[in-house]
Amino acid sequence: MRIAVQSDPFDLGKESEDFAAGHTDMGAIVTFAGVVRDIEGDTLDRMVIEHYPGMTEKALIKIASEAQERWSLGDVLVIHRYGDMRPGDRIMMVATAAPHRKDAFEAAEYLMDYLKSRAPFWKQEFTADGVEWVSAKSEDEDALGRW
Amino acid sequence: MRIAVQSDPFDLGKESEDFAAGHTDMGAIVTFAGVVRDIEGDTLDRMVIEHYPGMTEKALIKIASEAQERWSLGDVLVIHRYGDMRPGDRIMMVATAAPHRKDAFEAAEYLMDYLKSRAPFWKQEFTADGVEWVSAKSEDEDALGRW
Amino acid sequence: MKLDILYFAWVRERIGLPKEKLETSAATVMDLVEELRTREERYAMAFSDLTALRVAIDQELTDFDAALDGAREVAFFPPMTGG
Amino acid sequence: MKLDILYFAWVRERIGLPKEKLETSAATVMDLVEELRTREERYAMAFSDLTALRVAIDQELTDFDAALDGAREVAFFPPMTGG
Repeated sequence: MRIAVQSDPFDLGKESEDFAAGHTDMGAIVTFAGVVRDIEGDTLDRMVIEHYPGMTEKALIKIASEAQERWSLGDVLVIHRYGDMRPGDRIMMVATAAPHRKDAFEAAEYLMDYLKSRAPFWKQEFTADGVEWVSAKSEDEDALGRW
Repeated sequence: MRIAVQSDPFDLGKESEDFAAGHTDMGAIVTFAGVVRDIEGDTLDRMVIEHYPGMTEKALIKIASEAQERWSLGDVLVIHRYGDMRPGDRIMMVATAAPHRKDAFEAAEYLMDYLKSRAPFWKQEFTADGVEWVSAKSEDEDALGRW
Repeated sequence: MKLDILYFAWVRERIGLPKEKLETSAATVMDLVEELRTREERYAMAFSDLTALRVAIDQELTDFDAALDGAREVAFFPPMTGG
Repeated sequence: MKLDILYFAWVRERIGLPKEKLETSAATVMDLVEELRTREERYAMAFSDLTALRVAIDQELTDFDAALDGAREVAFFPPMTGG
């Protein structure tokens, strides 16, 4: 398991390649990357992600450990950034390696569902109209009901 | 949509990076890679994948088009190899880009479920014990019932 | 009607060739299978259990009771194992 | 009992500081919230709707009725928006 909480950008291609290369005994590799959407005509100028140093790492390790208990996994990777981000930047990624695709997919979805509403990150959007904290979505809370 | 059927290896890191970089208006990027498992002590020497030239491309385009009709997707990538493969080699990958994670995940799972049993590929394993065609698994056929 | 008949994977191995041309008046895939079965033992063997086989007409998956009207290419193969 | 109290996101902004030390005899998180509410208007504002708040004791998510026994750090923040 590797958990990284960092302000620096990460290299999605290299992280995906290295993760897969490190687990050639696993038949299935799934990755998810979350991006600050760069939408033409959108007023979003930048996004700032605040986090809770200390708790963030613990929460991510707990979520990843629970995924490893629930599914047959070779490994889990979570990278999540904080700080200043621009449209088009990658915010975070997860990767899972498993003998079979069902485990790799479900574990990645589980990680994402829990990351969304159980890891202490808060997004703030700076738009042409002002500054706003992103509200938690009820569908993200509801998504946990699946597990 | 990009569909590639090829005997050459593909670069998972570069394909993942390029796919994500080409869709910065999408918040969610999911990739799946299928690997010839390299298991210590395993007798697998190599794998040969046979396919049906002409039909393969059509089947993959059909599967990808159906995914694009069912989910809100920005794009779909499918790369599938045929020919000779060794343990640890990547057989195939899919990638999906969507505004939201649920669509990206479900579409990638759908692509994989259909690729498994509706695209004309046949795997043959060469082991220390001989040569054998891989049997279709009933759970792969059952997986289609989800959609 | 002149058809290209294609075989893949172990069907190809049992029959011993990947492709052949056939002049036939078979109305359906099933009629074509019956005709092939009577040719030689290796065909009878390959087509002994149709539940273990899949068929495509002109590169589209179909059923054994499908009509061959206008078909140019018929392919027989085991269940697919892609991904 | 001496506690570190941490605030994040708009809770931090409303209260106007990220962290403070507090000497308290509050038995539960709820007691602590009541105590904070009485301090100043900005605290009363920040804690006006507890359904919009989450709490962690020693960096573990918990509930407002959790006991503070042995706690060193209590954090208040809005629902999380990671991923």
